[in-house]
Parts: sequence; C-alpha cells; structure tokens
Amino acid sequence: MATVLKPRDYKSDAHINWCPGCGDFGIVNAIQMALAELQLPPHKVAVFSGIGCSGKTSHYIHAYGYHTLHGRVLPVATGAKLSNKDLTVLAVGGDGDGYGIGSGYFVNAGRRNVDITYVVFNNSVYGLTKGQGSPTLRKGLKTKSMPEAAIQDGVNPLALAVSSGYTFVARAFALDPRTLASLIAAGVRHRGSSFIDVLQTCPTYNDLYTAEWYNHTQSGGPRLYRLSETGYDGKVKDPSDADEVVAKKVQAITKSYEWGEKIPVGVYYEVDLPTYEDALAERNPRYGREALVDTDFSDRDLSPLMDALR
Amino acid sequence: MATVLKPRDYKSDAHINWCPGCGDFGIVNAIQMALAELQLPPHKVAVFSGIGCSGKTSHYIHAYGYHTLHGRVLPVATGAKLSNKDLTVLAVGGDGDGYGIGSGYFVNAGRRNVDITYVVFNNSVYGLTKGQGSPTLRKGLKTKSMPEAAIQDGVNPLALAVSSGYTFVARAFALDPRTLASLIAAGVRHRGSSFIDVLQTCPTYNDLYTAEWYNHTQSGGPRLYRLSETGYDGKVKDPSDADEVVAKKVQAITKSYEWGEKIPVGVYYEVDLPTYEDALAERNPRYGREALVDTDFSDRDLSPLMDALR
Amino acid sequence: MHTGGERSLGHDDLTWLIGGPQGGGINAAAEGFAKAATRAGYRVIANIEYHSNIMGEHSYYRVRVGRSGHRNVSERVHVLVALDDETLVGERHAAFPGFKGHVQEVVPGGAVVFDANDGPGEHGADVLLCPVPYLELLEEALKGSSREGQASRLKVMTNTVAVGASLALLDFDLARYQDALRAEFGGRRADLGELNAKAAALGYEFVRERFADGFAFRLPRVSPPKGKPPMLIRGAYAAAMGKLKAGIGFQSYYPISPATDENVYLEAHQRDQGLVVVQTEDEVSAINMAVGAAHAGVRASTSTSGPGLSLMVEGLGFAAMTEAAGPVLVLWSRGGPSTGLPTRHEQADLRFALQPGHGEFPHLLVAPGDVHEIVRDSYEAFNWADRYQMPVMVLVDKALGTTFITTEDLGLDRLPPVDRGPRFREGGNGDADYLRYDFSDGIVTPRSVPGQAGGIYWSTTDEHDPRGHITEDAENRIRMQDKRMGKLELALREIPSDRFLTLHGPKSADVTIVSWGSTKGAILDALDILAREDKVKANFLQIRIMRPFPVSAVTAILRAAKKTVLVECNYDGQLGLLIREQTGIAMDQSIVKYDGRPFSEEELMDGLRHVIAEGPGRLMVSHRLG
Amino acid sequence: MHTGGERSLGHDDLTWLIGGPQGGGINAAAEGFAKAATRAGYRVIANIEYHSNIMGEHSYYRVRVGRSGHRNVSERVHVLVALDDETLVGERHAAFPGFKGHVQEVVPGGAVVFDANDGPGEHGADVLLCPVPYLELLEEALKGSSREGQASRLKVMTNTVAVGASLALLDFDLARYQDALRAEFGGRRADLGELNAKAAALGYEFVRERFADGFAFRLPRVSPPKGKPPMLIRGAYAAAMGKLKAGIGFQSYYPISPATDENVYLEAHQRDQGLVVVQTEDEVSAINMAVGAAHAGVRASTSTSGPGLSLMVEGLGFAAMTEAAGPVLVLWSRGGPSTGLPTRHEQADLRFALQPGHGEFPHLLVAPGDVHEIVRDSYEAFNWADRYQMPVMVLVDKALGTTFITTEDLGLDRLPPVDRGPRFREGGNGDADYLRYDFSDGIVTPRSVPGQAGGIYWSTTDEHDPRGHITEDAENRIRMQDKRMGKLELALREIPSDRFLTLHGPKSADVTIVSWGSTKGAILDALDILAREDKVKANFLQIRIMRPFPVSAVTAILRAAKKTVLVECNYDGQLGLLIREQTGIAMDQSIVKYDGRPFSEEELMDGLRHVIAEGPGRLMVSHRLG
Ligand SMILES: Cc1ncc(C[n+]2csc(CCOP(=O)(O)OP(=O)(O)O)c2C)c(N)n1
Ligand SMILES: Cc1ncc(C[n+]2csc(CCOP(=O)(O)OP(=O)(O)O)c2C)c(N)n1
Ligand code: SF4
Ligand code: SF4
Ligand SMILES: [Mg+2]
Ligand SMILES: [Mg+2]
Repeated sequence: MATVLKPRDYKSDAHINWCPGCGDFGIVNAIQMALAELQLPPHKVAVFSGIGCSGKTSHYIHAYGYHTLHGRVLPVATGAKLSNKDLTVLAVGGDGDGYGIGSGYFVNAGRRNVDITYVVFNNSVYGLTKGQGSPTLRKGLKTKSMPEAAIQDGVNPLALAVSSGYTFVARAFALDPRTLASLIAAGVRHRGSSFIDVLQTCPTYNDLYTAEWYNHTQSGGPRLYRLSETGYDGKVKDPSDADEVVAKKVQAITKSYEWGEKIPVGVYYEVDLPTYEDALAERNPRYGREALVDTDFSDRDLSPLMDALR
Repeated sequence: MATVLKPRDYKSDAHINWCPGCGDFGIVNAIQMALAELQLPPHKVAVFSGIGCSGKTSHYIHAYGYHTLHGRVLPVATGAKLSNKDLTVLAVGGDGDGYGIGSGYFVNAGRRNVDITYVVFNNSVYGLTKGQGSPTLRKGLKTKSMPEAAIQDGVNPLALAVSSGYTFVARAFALDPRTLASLIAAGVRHRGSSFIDVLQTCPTYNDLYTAEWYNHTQSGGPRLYRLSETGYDGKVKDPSDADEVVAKKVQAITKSYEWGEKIPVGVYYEVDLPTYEDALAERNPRYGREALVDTDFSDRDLSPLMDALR
Repeated sequence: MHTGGERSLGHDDLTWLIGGPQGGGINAAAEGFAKAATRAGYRVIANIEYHSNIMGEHSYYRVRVGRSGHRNVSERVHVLVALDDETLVGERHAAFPGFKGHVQEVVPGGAVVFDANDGPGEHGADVLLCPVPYLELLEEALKGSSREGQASRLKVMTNTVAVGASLALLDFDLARYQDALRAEFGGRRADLGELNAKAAALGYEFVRERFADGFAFRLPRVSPPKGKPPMLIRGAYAAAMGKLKAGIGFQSYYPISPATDENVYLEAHQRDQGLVVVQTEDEVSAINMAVGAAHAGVRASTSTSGPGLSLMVEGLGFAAMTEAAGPVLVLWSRGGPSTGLPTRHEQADLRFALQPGHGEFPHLLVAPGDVHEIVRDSYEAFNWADRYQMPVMVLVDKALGTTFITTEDLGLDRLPPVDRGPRFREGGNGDADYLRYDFSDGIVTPRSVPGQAGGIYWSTTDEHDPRGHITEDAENRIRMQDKRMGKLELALREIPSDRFLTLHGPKSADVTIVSWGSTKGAILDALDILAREDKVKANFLQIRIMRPFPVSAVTAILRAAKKTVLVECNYDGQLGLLIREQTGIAMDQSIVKYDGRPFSEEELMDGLRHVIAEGPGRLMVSHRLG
Repeated sequence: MHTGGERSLGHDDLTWLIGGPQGGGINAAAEGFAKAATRAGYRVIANIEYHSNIMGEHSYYRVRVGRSGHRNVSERVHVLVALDDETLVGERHAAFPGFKGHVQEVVPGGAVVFDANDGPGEHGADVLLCPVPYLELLEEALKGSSREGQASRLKVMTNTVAVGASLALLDFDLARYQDALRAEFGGRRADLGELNAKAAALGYEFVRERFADGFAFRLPRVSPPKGKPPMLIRGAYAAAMGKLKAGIGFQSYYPISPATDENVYLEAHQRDQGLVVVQTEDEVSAINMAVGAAHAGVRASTSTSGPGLSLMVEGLGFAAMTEAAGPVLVLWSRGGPSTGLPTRHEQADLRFALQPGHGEFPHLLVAPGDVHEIVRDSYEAFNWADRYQMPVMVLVDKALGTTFITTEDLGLDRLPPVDRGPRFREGGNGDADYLRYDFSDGIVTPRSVPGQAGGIYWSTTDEHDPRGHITEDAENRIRMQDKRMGKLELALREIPSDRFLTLHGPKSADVTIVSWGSTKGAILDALDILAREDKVKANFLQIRIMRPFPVSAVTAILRAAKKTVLVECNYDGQLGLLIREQTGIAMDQSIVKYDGRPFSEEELMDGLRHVIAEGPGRLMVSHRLG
C-alpha cells in the first residue's frame, strides 16, 4: 500500500448495486475521501451499517465491514468501540434505520458519548422496501410510490440529536461530497459521539427532495447554505459553562427548524466533553492504557471473591 | 353510581403495594381527581400502563385497565384509541419504561398526535428492579443502591417531547396532586398527544431527588415554581404561523434545560393541530362519524377488488 | 432433464420466461402477458425471482401457460425473452459461484428472443435464436408521436417490443396483449398505452416475418370462458381478501419483504373498505398496536416476515397472557436466518412460529397451501382469535405471496359465518360481578370491551386473578395456566377435523408424501406425474393446523402409510421434527431444499424419484436455478 | 405429610424458615444465619420466595441445615420465625385463593417464634409457641446507646431479635451469628453491628429462659472444618465466577429479575476484575452490543430472563449468521409467559431457547444443574463460542440463581484451558487472500479481528459469499448454510460425550428419572430417599447440552431403561418433547409443576411415589406453598 493513502485505497471490490444517480454514491465517496484525509490505515477502521440501501455501504469500503441489523447499528458499533478503543468506528444507516426503528438507540447512544461517528443517509423514504415514507417525511407530503400522503409528522433529527446529547451535530448534502468529507473527517476527529445527517437524494422514489429541489429554490438560487458563511458558530467555547452549553444547544435546535427556502448545512453544535471511554478509564486505569481486546485476563485472581463468600 | 362522580369513584379495590411514602400515591390520586374533574364515566376511560412500580397504576384505578409490557405502553394505547376514538385513553409508566426501553415509541408517538394523554412517573431510578439509575439520572450522580455513579448523561424528556411533536408538553410534581390533577385534566381536554413528565419521589431508592430536595433549595425556598406565575406562555396562538410554532418550541426547549436551584412546572408547550384521528376521518368520513369498534363491516363488497384482478 | 416429447405438450404446457435487470419493467411485462393469457382462456401460474435490490440485479418471471392448468412452475423453458445479457449468460460480476444464464433452460425446439446487440451464449443445438433490434423498433414505434426521439428515455418500453416479439412465436392473439397494455396505462397516460401497443406490434411483426414459421410451441386462439374472465391472483391479495371479508378494522405493519405486498394492498383499500392501516416505526410497535386494537374490540391484524416475527414474539406473549381476542399475525416467510435472503423463498420459520416467545402460552398456527386456503384461513383466523381469545398465526411464504395463479372463484360465499366468540352482556350489578378471567365455569370467559358499561376489567401481563389483578398465589397460578393452556384442547375439539389436515389422493398408497404450506401445488402436480409417468400410487398428507396439533389423525394416517416422504423447503425438515415430537413417528425419507427458491416441478420429481428408488435418508435437492 | 420420626433427624436435617414483609430485612437475617451455620461446620441450602414488589408483600427464606447436607429444601419446618402476621396466617387481602400461612408447615415438635402482639393462627397440636416482644427487646437493646429511643425507626432490627430468639431453641452458638452481624456492619456502621449483636442476645436469652428447654431440634456446636470455611454461594455468583475465569471483557445487560443478581455482581467487580459492564437502554441494545464486542475480539456476554430473550432473538440470529465468536447469553428463567411471575421459578423457556429466532441457524445450548455445573458451563461457553463461532446459551433459572448452598470448592482449578478457536494470522498477500467465510476447507474459518493487519473482511446478516459480501446465488447459499449448520455436528463430535449428559445412580435401575437443569439437586436427594425409604432402585438421566442434542447416547440409555419418568418445572414437559422429537422415544410418565416454585423434597417424593405406583400419564404436583 502506498505511503500516502488515496480515496481509492478505501474502495472495496464489491459490486455496487445502488440505482444510477443515487445520492448514496456521493456519501460513500465522501467517506472514502474523509478516511484518506485522515490517513487512517484501512485495517484500523471498522464501518458498521444498518439495513437498507444505505446499509450496503459497509461492503463498498475497504475496511472492516459489518452490515448489521435494521435499526441496531449504534449498539453494535458501541460494543465494538468499547472493546477496542483504538479502532476508528463509523456507523452508517438510513433515516428509517436510524430515526424510526432505531430511534430509541439513536437517543440512548447520544447519552453515552462514545467516540464514534454516525452518518445518516436521509432520503425521506424507505428505499430498499420500495419507497414508503420514512420518519423524516413531513405530514401531508406524498412521494410517488406512496398511496396516501403522510399523516404523521416528520422527526427533526438535529433537534433530537442535540436533545439526546450528541457532542457533534452536523448536516450535509450527499451531492456535495467534498464538504461532506470534511465534515465526516471533523466528526471522526471529534472525541465523542458525532452525528451527521446527510440530505440524500433518492431519484427512484423521492420525487420531492430531488437534486433539482435542493439546488434551486423557487427564486432560483440553491436551497442549501453554509452555516459558517453566516457567522454561525455552533462550538461551545467553555464546556464547563452550563449556560453557554444550553445557549449553544438552543441555538442549534432553533436552526434545526429552518427548512424550506433555505436549509443550513455545516456544524450545528459541538462541545468537548469527556467520553464514555474516559469514564471507563477513570474507573479502571488499565482500560485507558490498552484496548480491552488486547488485555490479558488470564491473571485474574478470584480468591478475594470466593473469600467474601466464606 | 352517583350523578356527580367523586375521585373515590375511580378507585379500584385492588391492594396497593407501593412502598409507604412513594410519590406514586400522589400521581394515582391526581389521576382520580382529574377524572372526577372531567366527570368521565369510568367505563369510558381506559388506562394503559407499562411495567415498573408505576406500571401497577392501572390496577388501582376504577376504569378499564391494561397493564401492558415494559416500554410498549404507547403503541398499545395508540392501537386502542384508534380503534375506539370515543374512549378517553390515558397512558402511564415509569421513566425507564418511557425514556429508556420505550424511547423509540416515545419519539414516534409524538409524531402521530393521537388524542391520548401520557403521564410519566419520573423518579430517576428503575424502581421495581431495585434502584438502578434510569435514563433521567444525570451523569456523575449516584443513588444509594448504585455501585457506581452514572457515566452516561440523562435525557431531557421535555426537549425530546417537543422535538418529537407532542402538542401538549408539561411537567408537574407528584407531591402536589392538586396541580398535577389539573394538568392531567388539561392534557385530556387537549385534542392530540399530551405528555406530562411528573417528578416523582422514590423514598426507597432515590436519596437524591427527595421530597426534601424538591421542597427546599440550599437557600431554603422551594425548588419548583410555576411557569404561569412568571408570565411564561407556552401556548401557540396561531398554529398556522410556522414562526410562532418554532418560537414556542424553542422557548419550551430552552426552559427544559432549567434544572437545579429552580425547576419550572406547568405547561411548557401547547399547540392545537389536527390529530391523527382527524386525518383518518378526512381519508374516510365514516371513521369520523362512528368509532371503528362500532362499525359493521359485514356489508363489505369485495367484487370491485376481484374484478380488478380479472 | 430434457426428455423428449415436449413438443407434443403444445399449448397445454408452455413456459415463457422473461428476464432482465430489476426495475427494468419485467413485472409489468410478465403480468401483462399472464393476464392476457388468462383472459384468452388459458390457465396460468407465474412466479418471480428477484434480488434484494432496487435496480440492476437480475430478475426473472416464469409464466407457465396451459389449458388444464398447473399448480407449479417448470424449469423447461419454451420461450425465453431476454431483456439483457445477464439473462442469457449469467452474472458476470459474481466472484463466487454465480448464476449461469437462462439459455441453458431452453428446451430443444424452444426459442430465445434477445436484443440483437447481445450474444446468446452457449445454447442447445435445437434452439431457435431470435435476435431483435429492440431499440430500433421502439424508435420506429415512437415515430410520428409526441414522444418521437425519446427512445432512450423510454427504454423500458423495449420490454413491450420483446414481449410482442415472443408472442409471434407462440402465435398468441396480439390484440389480447395490446388490451392489457391499454388497460395498464389509463387516463392521462393513455397515449403511452397506444405507443406500447404499437411497439408490441412491431416486435410481433419482426419475429413473425423472420422466425415464427414452424415454431412448435404455440398458444393459438381458444374460446375463452363465458362471463367474467377468471382472476389472476396471488397469496398477498388472497390474505387481504380473507381479512377484509372477516371484517378487519385495524392493520398495523412495518415494511418488510415479502409481507409488504399484502400491507400495501390493504393500504390502498383503506378508503373503499373503511379499515385503518397504520405504518408503524417498527414491528414491536406494529404488534402492540394490534394487541391494543384487539383489546378495544376491533378485528386487528399485522403482517410481517421472519425478522419482524423475531421482534413480535414479545407482543404475542402479551396477547396470549391477557387473553386478547387476537391479533391475527400473517407471517410471510422468506429465506433466513437473520436478514437472510429478503426476497427469496424458504419454509424455515415453522419451529419458531410454534414457540414464538418465552414461557408457555396458547396460540393457534395455521399454514394454508394455496390461494384458496389463504382466503379461508385468513378469514377464519379472526373467528378463532375471538372464540379462543388468543393470537392466531397464519404461516405463508414468499412463493405463496408472489406467485400468480388463475382462479375463477375465491370461495368467499362458502365461508363459515363470522363468530365473535363469547361476549359479556351487562347483567345485574355491573362491574362488581364481572370477572374477565373467571375460571369457575368454562375455559373462555365472555369478554367486554372498553366503553362497555358494566364490563370494566383489568388485565396484566403478570400472572393475575380472575379480576385481572396481579397475584403470585400458587393455586391461582395453576388454575390460570390450566385455563389458558386448556383453550388449545378446546380448539382441538371444536374445530372440524378436516380443517387440520387433508389427505390428497388415494386413501391407500405406496408412497405417502407429507408436507405443509406452499409445497402443496408442487406436490399435487407431482402426484399426477407419478401416477401418469411412473405408475406410482402416491398420496399426500397436508398438515394445515400445526398448533394445536392433530395428533390422533396424523398418527392414524402415518401408521397406515407404507412409505413416508417428507417434503419441505428448509434445512431441518421442521414438520418432520414436529410430527416426531407429537406422534413419535419418524419419516422414512425426506427431501429438503434450502437454496432460496421454491421447488420446481423437475426438482421435486427428481427428488421423489430418487427417494422412491433409494433407501431411507435425507436428500437435498436443488437445480441451482437463478 | 408429617410422618413421625422427625425428631430423630436432629441436627442432620433441620429446616428453619423466616417470613416477613418484603423490604423488611429477611434476606439479611436469613443469609446471616445461613452463613453462621456454614461457618459453624454445618451444610446449608437456603432459598427465598418473594413477590415482584419492593416493600410489603410476603417474602420468606427457607434454610435447611444439616451435617451431611441436602441438595433441596423441605417443606417440614422445624422452626418458624415470623416477622409479621401474614407469615403466620396468610394473605388477608387476597380476593382469590391465597396463601394460608406457614404455621401449617411446622412439624409436630417444631416451634414458632412470633411477635407477642400477633396471634399464631391455626397450628398443629404439638407445636411450641414462642411469642416474643420484638419491639420491647429492641428498645432494651438500644438503651444506653446513641440510638436510644429510636426503636421504631430501627424496626428492621427486630429481625435480629427474632433470629436470636430462634437460635436459643436450636441451641445454636450465638456468637457465630453475632460475628456474622458484625461482619455485615463494617466501618462507619460498626456501632449498628454491636447493637444488633446485643439485640440478638436479648432475643436469645428471652427464649432460652422461657421456651427452649426440651426442644428436640437442635444444632449444637460441632467441630468446624479446619482451614478456610466453605463458601455459601448461589448460581448468580457462580455464573459470574465462570465468566470471569474465562476472561470475559464485556458484559452488557438490561435489569430484569432474576438475571440482575449476576449482572450487579459483575458490575460491582468492574474495578478489581477490569471488565466493562454496560447497563443498556433495553435488551435489544444489550445483545447487539455484545455481538459487536464479540466481533471486536473480546469475550462478551449478556444475561437476561425470558422477556429479555424475547427481545434478543433478533441479535442471536445476527451473531449466528455472521459467525461471531459469541456472545454467551445466560438465560435466567422465571415464571412465564409474558411478564408472568417475575420473581418466581419455572423451567418453561427450554423450547424457546432451542429455536431462539426465525430461520435456521446454529447455536449451542447448555443447561447446568447446580453451582458447580454453572461455573463450568459459564466458563466453557466462551470456549465453544470461540471454537464454533456461534452464540452459546447457558440456561439457568431463578431457583439456581438465588438458592444458596454450601460448597468447599468451585472447581476453578480443574477447568479445561482457554481455547480461543481458530484465529487468522497474517500470511502473504494480506486482505486479498483472506476469506472470512471460506467454505473450501473445514467448517470453521479462522477469524481475524478489526485492527488486525491483513485481516480485513466484510460481514452481513444477509446471505453472503466467502468474502462476506451479499449474494443470493443458489449454490453459494447451499454451501454457506451447510457450513453454518455443519458446525453443530462438529460440536457434537468434538465436545466430550460426558459434557452432554450424566447418568446419576446405578447404571441399571427400575426407574429412570429424566430431567435437566435446576431439578438436579431435588432428584439426587430423591434418589437417596427412594433407595433408603422405598427400596426403589432409581437412576437419573440429566441432559445438559440440549443443542446439539446427544441423540445416540440418550437413545441408548432410554432404550435400556425399564420405566422412564420425566420431571420438569413447566406445563408442557418440554424436555420430553425434545427427546421425542430427537429420538422418537416417549417418556412413560411425567411429573410437572408450574405453580411458580421449584420442587420441594416432599412434592417431588409425592410425585415420584405416585407415578411409580400408578400407570402412565402426566401428573401435576404442587403443595401450593406460599
Ligand atoms: C426488523 C426488520 N424489519 C424490516 C426490515 C425491512 N427493511 C429493510 S430496509 C428497510 C427500510 C430502509 O429504509 P432506510 O433505513 O431509510 O434506508 P434506505 O433504504 O432508504 O437507505 C426495511 C423496513 C428489516 N430488514 N428488518
Ligand atoms: C423486556 C423487559 N425487560 C426488563 C424488565 C424488568 N423491569 C421491570 S420494571 C423495570 C424498570 C422499571 O423502571 P421504571 O420504568 O423507571 O419504573 P419504576 O419502577 O421506577 O416506576 C424493568 C427493567 C421487564 N419487565 N421487561
Ligand atoms: S432506491 Fe433510492 S436510495 Fe435506494 S439505491 Fe435506489 S436511488 Fe438509492
Ligand atoms: S421502589 Fe420507589 S417507586 Fe417503587 S414503590 Fe417503592 S418508593 Fe415507589
Ligand atoms: Mg431512507
Ligand atoms: Mg422509574
């Protein structure tokens, strides 16, 4: 392998079977670009995915790949990361996977702040099961494959993420892989649970949120704009300052309701807080020194445990 | 039965086996008071509960009572309500039940806005399984029965509820059943999904959030104050005004982070929006006219369906 | 496999297969042809194989057409219609053993219709090659229309060209197919219907002129049946029909293959049939909503597949413990384990469906074997749910759900009446007297529903006393468990014995085939072939209700059998295990298949001939079809 | 039941029972006494019955003490210590059949220690009544201390008075009990230890002076064993010990009775044993974290009970399909179905544990029968998980988890070595050559773990090719399914046959008892009694590994058996069903119990005597204990 790793070094040779023009291509490219940017040896990376079109992603990346269960990607990734803290762990999955069947795990993973990066392919449909409305489809909307318009409201993933405790919350666009790549890289660099909601086009089933729709508002210009360009700063300067933390959370949540003619992308919220791994290391210093998977437990002494029962 | 229904008319004769002094007594009393305030015939009320100390509540109320599964109370209640829209449906359960194992259902029920009222007994512990930390216990805290302090963050149930789409979001205190009763009655009157987080003392396991703690801050006064007394108004005046809706949501979420020396109780957020049942009635006017359970389907004509296959 | 004499099968047994990339319109093409053939007076069975993918992977539809009708498909292809190269020569990107193309399946004297730009690959000597310039013909069809010059955008219409082309070989009445096309494109898209009709005609003419002459396998004009034409129906719709007829009010579901078809069908009929269909956030929610609805007094159901059932078992225990009147759970099995083979076939969920959850609780499990049985069982499931106050599972599978078959009548008029089971009627003292879980008289307690005056009760998933309150008392526990489990014996006594099983064919035979569910059609066809070609007298014990298990009837039949052969589409021979568990009787031989596809006629015949000739044991059969 | 001759049992078989309201400290009281007795040189078995409730419901602890030791508890109470009225006369608030009090269980010549304010209710003629003024004696004990006057706040200490009182009857060495009390209250609470010791002494004196004279059932001073005293251990700890010894690194769990005990024990040892224990949001998360950890190369486990297993089956299928090396799932069964009887006993999850999820996949299921077997099986489960790359379930239950028993040695030194199974070592070309799911040679492919250079692989819950990528090819499917399922046969061949089952007692016998799991102790005791009192020659086939099932060994033993009697704590006789499914052999007779409590010695003996005398059939036994 070359000394300098290129995005192509993270491509597997699996046959890709997404629809032509699917936004997922942009996301998988962005992940490969991000890994190259970070120069991570492929064998030190593990990609976990849920089930859905998006779930196939782990097969397409040259790294340890786990295509898990529908909605369970976060617990699986968490178990692996806690077992090998030296691993770079990416979790990916669809919006149905993450915000529907997986919403309980989405909320609870946020509370833990394990050092993983979670990328959600948000196309507002269940792609692989043929285009039903997903949890991000708003009430009243109807994509072409739905017999009836949605009669329940869409979730607000960013507000949910901030409320749940993610320490890095961002949104990006699948058809702008370069920006997405740098956000993913930033998410990986961030210590703690990073979450990136990726607006993804599904040309096959979603005829509402198309590339055209994202790129052109009624008045012509692009719908997406960068938070950074407006002077927005989502990063908490002093994590010990509870007021600043709340203010930044509220700021992010307020922004998260912006959806329509203008949709912000970029980092909504970021804070540096101790991770779950930090807490485990505090409890047991050896955990901080070596990965659990490398720990030799053959020296365990159970006699104190037995003596306590005598 | 008397013409005027009293709280005691909603008491069942089941033997109550909560610990002496448990905050749950206050909540069950408040529910009975609310039902009396609403003068609802007991047989037109169905109470659904999860599993936990709190889950036993349905047994103690004289009304149709369903003590369901751990974490599943909302789907069960939803299925029943949609089947009989004339029923008054209360869902109750613990904080572990609702915000932990049930968090996915909590989020997704919010999106539907079915006309039910959900009361969560928030004691920051898993009572019935002997005092483990529950999802509302904040990081670093340790109740007396825990071997180690919590190393994950607590959820913010109110922020989660607002983000998820509940149309009535409130907080109350178990040891003030009178206020709680009026909030529950308001929640029942509200058309749509009402959610009330009830701060509940667990004298057996939670030695942090005790009655004493709630009633006396370090400086002496009570920790809880009423939102209404501060001029706070959580109610959306014009539900069609998207900006007002977002502003009120953000206001509620901001308030929800207030926790410590001062804790607000009362209605954080309220908005009148069409319910899921309204949407069903729009789709099928008969649904609006009579409860599904009363509908006679024996007149169904399947010949058009068969003809379409010929 | 390709024994002689096939040409003589002529129009009574002809297999037409169309293959192409997923999302490329082969469903519409094949279903259009199948419908046209049915309307033309033929009987059809048509099944699809496809990948868990939206676009691009190889998918194919096998349509078997004849006068007298078959109940299973055959591997012997008479006309192959290839929309792409992979259909001809197989999966080029497969790193490990992959599908090698359908050309190999074409019988001597058969034909291949393919794009003139593709090569047909290796094929039998006696196969007629019909290269057709799909795109050129399509361009021609569009000429002069408002869509002229859009051929590459409308590329999916080359399917119509190809189908039209194949019909010329068959001497099939083109107008019938054109009618089907016009019916498909109604209203605003009527011009597309016309253009398609034209494209079909151009393909038809192209082949008629160059290749059709002397082609032996034909579907000439026959006199179609009088009155309404028969239906072309598949299990997914049959289940929905049964449910609707039963008065279903509430269906909750979470999308999953192959259950989605039934759910989407019901969803599309919400307005005209007045039911509520809720798409939930997951299967846990789906089953629990259905339990809530059942308790509320509505006929409630949910449909899922294996992975969904793994999430629903908790809810089944809840329903059983609280003696809810349902729900009815329709399980559309697919290839397992885990996510498995989402769009493929298997009968591997029987054991799990027999014990769907922890602890001991009653439920009823029925496994219909064809569309008629699906209608009946999906309907009656609600009667049983109400009568025995327990969840009822209907176990079906991908093959049953998706395979279209011609039928005149679904038997809706011959169903037993709706039975809502014992209901509480308010008497004297109201609530105070009413015991929802009374065990003093009889096993099934009359139920009230919320909203009903005087009928207030409590229920809990904990063990409970007759009033429904929690108790851990030993004596009460024994009586409640006896009450709940006793309902299984009650059902066994009350349900007519012919609902449990059917012995097809002669009462006494040299070989008794034992099976369940979707193998029914294949086995019935095989009985005919065995009798006709092999002079073997065989019969078929089809077990339909699996729980409660009809021990004595099965024992009697199997004790009398000379040689028993188990046939199942799974690895373990799960029905065999159940029979042995319940009766002690082991099958003499078994034929299993677990390659993700249902039995073809040839696979089953190969297997049966082999085991009839050989000694005892387990035989795995598979012709490794695509 | 109360046959004569019991007085002569003397100190070799004495049952002491303490009952009182939940949360009222009976655990500490009983465990203190049990530990004191063990240290005094007696052997103890002690089990608790309690409600799913935190405070107030009736709970009781039965402690059986003797020189030679029993493996099961007895109903014949020699000394009853009642902390409340309900212990004496039963559940007053029960609307339906309720528990009637423990006084009925006291043998002739036995005694009841109770609060002087309560009435003892109906009791046998020959029962010694010892009313003791609990609170007054406690007040006296507190006198002069810093806690003087706080008796009602420290009311839980009346337990100590009561226990002390009972020890006088037994002539038990009071100092031993006082030591146990002092050990319990260490550090800052040392003064409470002293006060308790004083309270015990006052109770002791009160009874010694008034009632103890001539009481027949005594536990006099004996010479305790030299060296370290034996342990008093229960299954929950034994499982944790086995896991720790095996090198467990990761345990995830969600709280649920009766699994919580094991989890909390491991949690308490995170610091000193270096493992990570994660309390998750639910069982779905717990199993999936454990699967993730297993794939990451750590020995990973989770523990739950029936309702949790219903949520974990999805994850088990995932582990099996991706051939993860584990996790180990310890299933602590309780009374079912659904939420059921959360704190009560049952063996009703066997069938579900045999097919835990949809589709067909391999897993290993072992059911240890006592604390020593739990240590061994919990340990070896990890070896099997690594060696066969499949999930392993250890099936235990509430009775095993909570029953304390005296033992000298857990056998940690006699365990087989740690075996991590076939591991991938980087060779030549790295990733390109490595096939994680290679089926070309052997059944278990060496595994790499993420982080390992050259070992990159893919995995999926879909069917996959040797590289781990999705494929739906028929040939590949067959080979992958054969590979996965074939590991069960490999395990059956490789695991020593004595790990699968044990035939206890004489090789040939008139009666062969067949059972599994926690009934072991009861049956071993029963074998002794049958031989001694009934002159019946019986043996006991204990089946321990249930999947893969040891067909030939079981068949051989059962074919040779004269009369087989199945014993199980469930409704269906689930092992009997499994045996019949696997061998065709039906049990001659069965004894089942499903009242939420384990077999007492008397229940089992009643049952055995009955079925030995009578013809074939199923007998439900229950003495309807509290
Ligand atoms: C337990 C379970 N239920 C249902 C399914 C079927 N299923 C497969 S993918 C999918 C939804 C995919 O939607 P999403 O997560 O948004 O991913 P996308 O395909 O849009 O990328 C569903 C419901 C499954 N695999 N497992
Ligand atoms: C599926 C499942 N897992 C675990 C349990 C065990 N369990 C019973 S109650 C409970 C937690 C109760 O906590 P909470 O919901 O906060 O209610 P509380 O007792 O505090 O009122 C748990 C984990 C269960 N009944 N079902
Ligand atoms: S269905 Fe949509 S999300 Fe799935 S591969 Fe096709 S375009 Fe992409
Ligand atoms: S444990 Fe806590 S929540 Fe449960 S009954 Fe006792 S005081 Fe109430
Ligand atoms: Mg999606
Ligand atoms: Mg709680």
